[in-house]
Amino acid sequence: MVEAAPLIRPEAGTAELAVRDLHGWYDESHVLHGINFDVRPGEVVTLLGRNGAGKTTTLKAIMGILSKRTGSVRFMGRELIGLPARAIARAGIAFCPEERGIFSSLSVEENLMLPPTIRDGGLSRDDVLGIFPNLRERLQSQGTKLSGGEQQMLAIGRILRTGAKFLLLDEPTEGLAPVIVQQIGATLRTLKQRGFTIVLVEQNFHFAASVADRHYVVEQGRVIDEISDAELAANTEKLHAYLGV
Amino acid sequence: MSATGDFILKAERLTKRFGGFAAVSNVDLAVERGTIHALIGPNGAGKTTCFNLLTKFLQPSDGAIFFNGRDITRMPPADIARLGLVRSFQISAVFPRLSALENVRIALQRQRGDSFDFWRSEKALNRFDGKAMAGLDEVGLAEFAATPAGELSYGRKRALEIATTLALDPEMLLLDEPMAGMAQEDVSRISALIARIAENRTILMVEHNLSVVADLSDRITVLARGQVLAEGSYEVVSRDPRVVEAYIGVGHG
Amino acid sequence: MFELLGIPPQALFGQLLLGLINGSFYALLSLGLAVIFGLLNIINFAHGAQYMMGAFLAWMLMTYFGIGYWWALLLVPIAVGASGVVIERLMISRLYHLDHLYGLLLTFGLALIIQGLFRNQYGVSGLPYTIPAELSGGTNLGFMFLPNYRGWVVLASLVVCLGTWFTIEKTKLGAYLRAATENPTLVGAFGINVPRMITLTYGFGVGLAALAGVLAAPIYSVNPNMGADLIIVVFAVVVIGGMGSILGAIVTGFGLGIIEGLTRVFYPEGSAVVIFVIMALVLLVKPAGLFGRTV
Amino acid sequence: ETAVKIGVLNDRSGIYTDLSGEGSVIAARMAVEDFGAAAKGIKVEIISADHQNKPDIASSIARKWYDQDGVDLIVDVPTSSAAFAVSDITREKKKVFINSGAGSADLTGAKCSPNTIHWTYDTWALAKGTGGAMVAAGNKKWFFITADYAFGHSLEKDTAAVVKAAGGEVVGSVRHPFPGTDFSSYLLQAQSSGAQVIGLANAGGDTVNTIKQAAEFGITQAGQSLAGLLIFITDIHALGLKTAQGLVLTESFYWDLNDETRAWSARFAAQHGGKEPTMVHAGVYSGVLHYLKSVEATGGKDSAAVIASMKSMPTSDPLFGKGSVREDGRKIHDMYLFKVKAPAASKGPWDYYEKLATIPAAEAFRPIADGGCPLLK
Amino acid sequence: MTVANTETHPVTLPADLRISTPRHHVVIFAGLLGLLLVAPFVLYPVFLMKVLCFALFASALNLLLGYGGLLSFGHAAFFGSASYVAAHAAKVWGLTPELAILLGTGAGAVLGLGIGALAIRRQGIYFAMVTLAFAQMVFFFALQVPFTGGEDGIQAVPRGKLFGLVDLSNDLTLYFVVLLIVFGGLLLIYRIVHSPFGQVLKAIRDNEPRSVSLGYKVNRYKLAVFVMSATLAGLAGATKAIVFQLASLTDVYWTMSGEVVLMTLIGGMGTIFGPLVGAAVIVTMQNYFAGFGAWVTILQGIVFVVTVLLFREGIIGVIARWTKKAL
Ligand SMILES: Nc1ncnc2c1ncn2[C@@H]1O[C@H](COP(=O)(O)OP(=O)(O)OP(=O)(O)O)[C@@H](O)[C@H]1O
Ligand SMILES: Nc1ncnc2c1ncn2[C@@H]1O[C@H](COP(=O)(O)OP(=O)(O)OP(=O)(O)O)[C@@H](O)[C@H]1O
Ligand SMILES: [Mg+2]
Ligand SMILES: [Mg+2]
Repeated sequence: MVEAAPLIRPEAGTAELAVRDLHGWYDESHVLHGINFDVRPGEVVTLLGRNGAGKTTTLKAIMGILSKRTGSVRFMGRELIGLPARAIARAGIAFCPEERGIFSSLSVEENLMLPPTIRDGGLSRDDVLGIFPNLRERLQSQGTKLSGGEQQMLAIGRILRTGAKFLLLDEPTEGLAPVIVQQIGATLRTLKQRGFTIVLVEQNFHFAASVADRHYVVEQGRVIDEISDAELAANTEKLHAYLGV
Repeated sequence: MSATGDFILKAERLTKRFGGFAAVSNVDLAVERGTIHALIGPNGAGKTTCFNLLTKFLQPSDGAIFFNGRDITRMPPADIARLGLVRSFQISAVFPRLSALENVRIALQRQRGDSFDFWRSEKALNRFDGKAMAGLDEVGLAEFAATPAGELSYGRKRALEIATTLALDPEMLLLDEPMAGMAQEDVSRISALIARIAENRTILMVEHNLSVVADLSDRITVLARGQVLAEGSYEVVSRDPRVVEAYIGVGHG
Repeated sequence: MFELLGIPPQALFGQLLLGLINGSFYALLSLGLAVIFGLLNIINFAHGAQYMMGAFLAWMLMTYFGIGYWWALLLVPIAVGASGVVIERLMISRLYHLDHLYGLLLTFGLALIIQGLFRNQYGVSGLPYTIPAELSGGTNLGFMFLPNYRGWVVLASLVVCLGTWFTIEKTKLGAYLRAATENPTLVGAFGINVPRMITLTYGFGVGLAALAGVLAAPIYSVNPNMGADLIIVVFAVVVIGGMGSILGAIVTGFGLGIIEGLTRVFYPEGSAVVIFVIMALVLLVKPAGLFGRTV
Repeated sequence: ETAVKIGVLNDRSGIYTDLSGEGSVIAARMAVEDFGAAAKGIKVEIISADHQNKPDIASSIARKWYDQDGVDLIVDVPTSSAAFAVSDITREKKKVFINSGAGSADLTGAKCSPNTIHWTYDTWALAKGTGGAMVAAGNKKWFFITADYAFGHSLEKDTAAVVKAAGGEVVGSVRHPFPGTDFSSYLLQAQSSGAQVIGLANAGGDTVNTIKQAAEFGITQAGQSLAGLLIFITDIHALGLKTAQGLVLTESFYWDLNDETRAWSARFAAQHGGKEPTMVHAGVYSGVLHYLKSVEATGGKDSAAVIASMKSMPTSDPLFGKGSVREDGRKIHDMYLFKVKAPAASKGPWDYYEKLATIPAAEAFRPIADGGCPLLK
Repeated sequence: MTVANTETHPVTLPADLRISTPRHHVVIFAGLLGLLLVAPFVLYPVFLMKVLCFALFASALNLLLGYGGLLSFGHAAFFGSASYVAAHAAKVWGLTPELAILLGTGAGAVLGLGIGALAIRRQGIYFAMVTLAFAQMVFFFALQVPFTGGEDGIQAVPRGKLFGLVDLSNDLTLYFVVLLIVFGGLLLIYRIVHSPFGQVLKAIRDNEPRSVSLGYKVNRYKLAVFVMSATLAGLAGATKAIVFQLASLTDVYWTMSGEVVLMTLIGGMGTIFGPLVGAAVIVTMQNYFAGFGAWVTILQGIVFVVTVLLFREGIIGVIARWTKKAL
């Protein structure tokens, strides 16, 4: 274990997303115990942590698909707690779940075109197929007939279309070949340049380090530390302790 | 390790077509007894499909499969598991409403043969508890023995799945991306575990985590577009330019 | 003149046509079931009762308000569909997070209640409903006398079935529906109002049942039990067609109507069970159903 | 003082609700009143239950009534299967059963019981009335549409026998599953058979549906006649005259037969929401009345004595006139052949029948020797 | 259900996880037996026998539904066929009641094997629909073949003499025989559920493909539990035929299948004692409301709806939650 780290309480204001004292439950079990963090516009922020730390749950709580949550999640000044998931999506947040969520009764193409366009400025269908050429060949197959990695590509690809500028990506590189991981890294950097804001949950630390501006460390349903990319080298020791690398 | 020619699993001209699309075509694969053999390749290369063919979750369109010299090409999946060829799933598969302990015990129970003994008390199963706990301990889940598997986090489900698979004590294990979604600490732990269990078993695994592949595997087969692209040790394969281009990418150390 | 297995060809054509008419009802009903199942993952056991409600409502409009068939054709599906919306909002919507069998049990209970209430109120002897004047009489097709009304039933059913099929399989709305079937949470997270979509779909499926009821009122006896046994046959139709598929529901509906019709000629004793026998065969050969997708 | 408990067991939720149901309770109560039981020192209590036309429910209610509730007499019980069940239990428990609602002639034939009296009608009498009279009127060629179960088969068999005996001919028959919804296919077969009469050897909803669809296909307009072998005035009421017109059927009672039936029916209708009585209701009235007379005559409710008295004493009431109860339990009276009026000929609701013929009591029912009732040996 | 907040949950030692027969089960079984031994002296024995037969029927369904995760909506087929065969054997062939019941039970088993082999090819609600459809087929069969007597059923079945010795026409004697049969059936079900076989069933219900990959022949297990359930349903039906001296279409009709599901549901699916309580409640209700015609159906419908919406665990399920004990 690590020595007790100070709780992070960043001040609000410039943040695009400000999460304060977020608690979350699965039915009866209390999983998030007061999450605090901020994401500034145009930033890539990762949530790091061991298995079961509560990273996925945090994303779900932001997205409004957790059975119960309390606290505050402000997105561009607007409170999201209490809103249904669809309203949160309409507000401009897009979510890519860790289990991918490809629909088996839809073709690859239909899967890709499914999420409605929230506003202008999303990638076009061809942009997405340009990033993930694998998909182009298989547009007419049943969604879940794709290989694990192809499904992952599809899951990322489809939310890029919506025009949402704020992405929640849960382990987007899981199960992807190294070439593709590199490609996704490049894509994320491009997106960042285009002004996207991204919250990334990652196990692949190298990947995370290659794209992110800042890292939050999650443990037992709390954010216990914040490390900026610049400080990374100085903090490897600490991170290894957190993550058990 | 040098080839002894004792192949536990052999596939010849293995082919699977989905409609007009050949997901796997003419793959020859030979896994030597007692080794860790890795199957890598870009996404959609046909690795999982190969697994499905080898364990008969899919029926090959063409080709033959031999396990311990025995032709298993037409055998149903459950029988293959009984012969000692067992797989794990890429997307994790646990018994969500059973406790972690019960998950492992179900696998241990298999050793009794098919338990159609509905007249006997389930207390007969208590004798597996020690082994089941030990199995959970090996993957770091001892403290979750009583937790329903459905409530475990993703990574822990994966760990549980491995513990369950190991409990079958199979002669040969097929692991589909065992490290996917695992935290670093678990990766090291599970790597060590795989290395340990490989001492008296054969393992065929699909894995995208190259450092794990490099550390563990004795031999590697690279698939691309359903065909074998290269085969050999990590040193050989990782320097093959075709593999670098199709799979590893230039950015990777 | 040649004969086919001892049946003159005219008679055979006649019987085929009659089978097609019955098939229209199977198709409409199994379509409604398939739509509801498709999105709510619920086997709507109340479907038979709602079909009956459709017929009764048509009768009530006529008896109490003097509103005729054509208006009933429009109003009744809307009214019964609306009752479906209420049922979905108040009851079924609470069951989505549960095992699907609860939906089956709930709608089974609803079917008992609806049928019981109508039985209490109207008895079971059946009530008269006449064929609208525009469609009375018939056409002599040479091989048979085809009541105009029955011709209309086939036509109406075909149009409704194909329209529904197109909407679900070929439009964006249909894609939402299918996606929401599998993972409503995620579709919601894409910004789509899934609950409302589900509610309306149930209403629509129920409306289809009611429409079938109105179509049936002039030719079958309007009585509280009219849907009870029919629904089981429709279940079998749906199993044969394969539940995942809208097209399967339609094609199998019509097809089985015809097969059943032929059985009535060649082996009338077997006509009650022929569909079940086919179901058993299909299960043996293709467990997912003729048009079913293996998931 | 004698306390008698009468159980009216019939259909109160199913297909026979309208022809039996609460109306039978009203009829039984009217019998008690008209008999003047209270004045004669006989205390009568009437209870009722729904057997849902199922033999198992009928038998368990009857068992409970006899075992626990002290019922002496069960009346009505439409649906033959239920009637057999009650008949068996009544015999075992040595009580009295007066059946009004059920049709099977076996109740006084092969399955007769010393404790059962079959009052109102039976399938043999219906076949005799409809089959015999139709053939006599020159309709010799018959085609049967038959419900494919024991009851339908026997209805067809009985009628075919009568038709043949009267010099007619059966040109074909078809069996439909029970219950059915679509009969058009069978009607088409009947139509192409060249028969003059289509005999409907089915019951309840099936008959109603067949008639309805026959009208749709223009069967009667094309010159064929429909003969209902088990159809009641309530069915005609449900069908409406437009659909049912021209149908020929046999009943043992019609409210509009004579002054006495009209007077009684008016009283009945007043208590029954304006609905006229069916022959089943009339039978319940007549049966209960005769039972009470026998209780009075024997001075007690000992079943054996009461039944003996019922069989020896001639019956007489305003609904069926004079009659008798045979040794095999068969009540004997006249039957009538009716034809359903065209809408134009009807003066109002329930004015449905035109009487074609009276079948005298002596001929209306199966001769006692032909029934094969084991009691008589 | 145990809810584990994983990080704070105390480490559970293997000893706590050991399987043992809970003491309260023994106590309840004993108490129940005691109660049932006295009951016929207080209540109408015929009514009690009906409750017992349905309790066994519902428990048989529960074995399949509550523990196998398979909702059969066609269990009347087994109950009814067994009832017909037993009635026919006793009445026409003149067999002694125990042989008639045995034969009926066997018929349930054979039919279960036939229907089960096809039905287990589908899961979930498809399974429910398939069983329902097959049961309807059996119903039509029963309606049309001569030996069942069509609408009339087989009536006046002699109760006969047990082993040719004990006369069963006395309700009380018969009651104790029925009690023996039903109680034995219940104990057998208890054992099946708590056997190694039962443990595998639970696993299959949870995740079928995973069970296959572990080497379990899933379809054989499902078929096995289906046949067991059908056999026990047959036992209940055959016994009922002897008790009521009647086998009729009601026993094979789909409403019967619905009723027995209702009993299981209201008592508590997947509980040992739930179906018993459910059967008692529903049979009492039917008894009490027999005079109200269509209201019986309406009431049953309401019970269905209310139970599903508010009361899903059923009576025993709720008690089990309160007392935190598996019942
Ligand atoms: N559906 C659920 N019901 C109950 N508890 C759950 C559920 N899903 C997750 N949990 C619990 O919530 C906690 C946090 O889980 P979460 O999935 O957020 O972890 P994570 O940080 O995303 O881990 P991983 O890296 O393994 O994906 C864990 O203790 C887990 O056991
Ligand atoms: N049932 C199927 N029907 C049609 N196509 C399929 C089916 N299963 C797999 N495929 C296709 O076959 C190809 C190989 O898939 P497979 O799952 O074997 O890939 P993989 O090598 O395991 O990839 P990954 O690393 O992404 O998991 C993919 O293009 C996939 O879309
Ligand atoms: Mg996660
Ligand atoms: Mg794969």
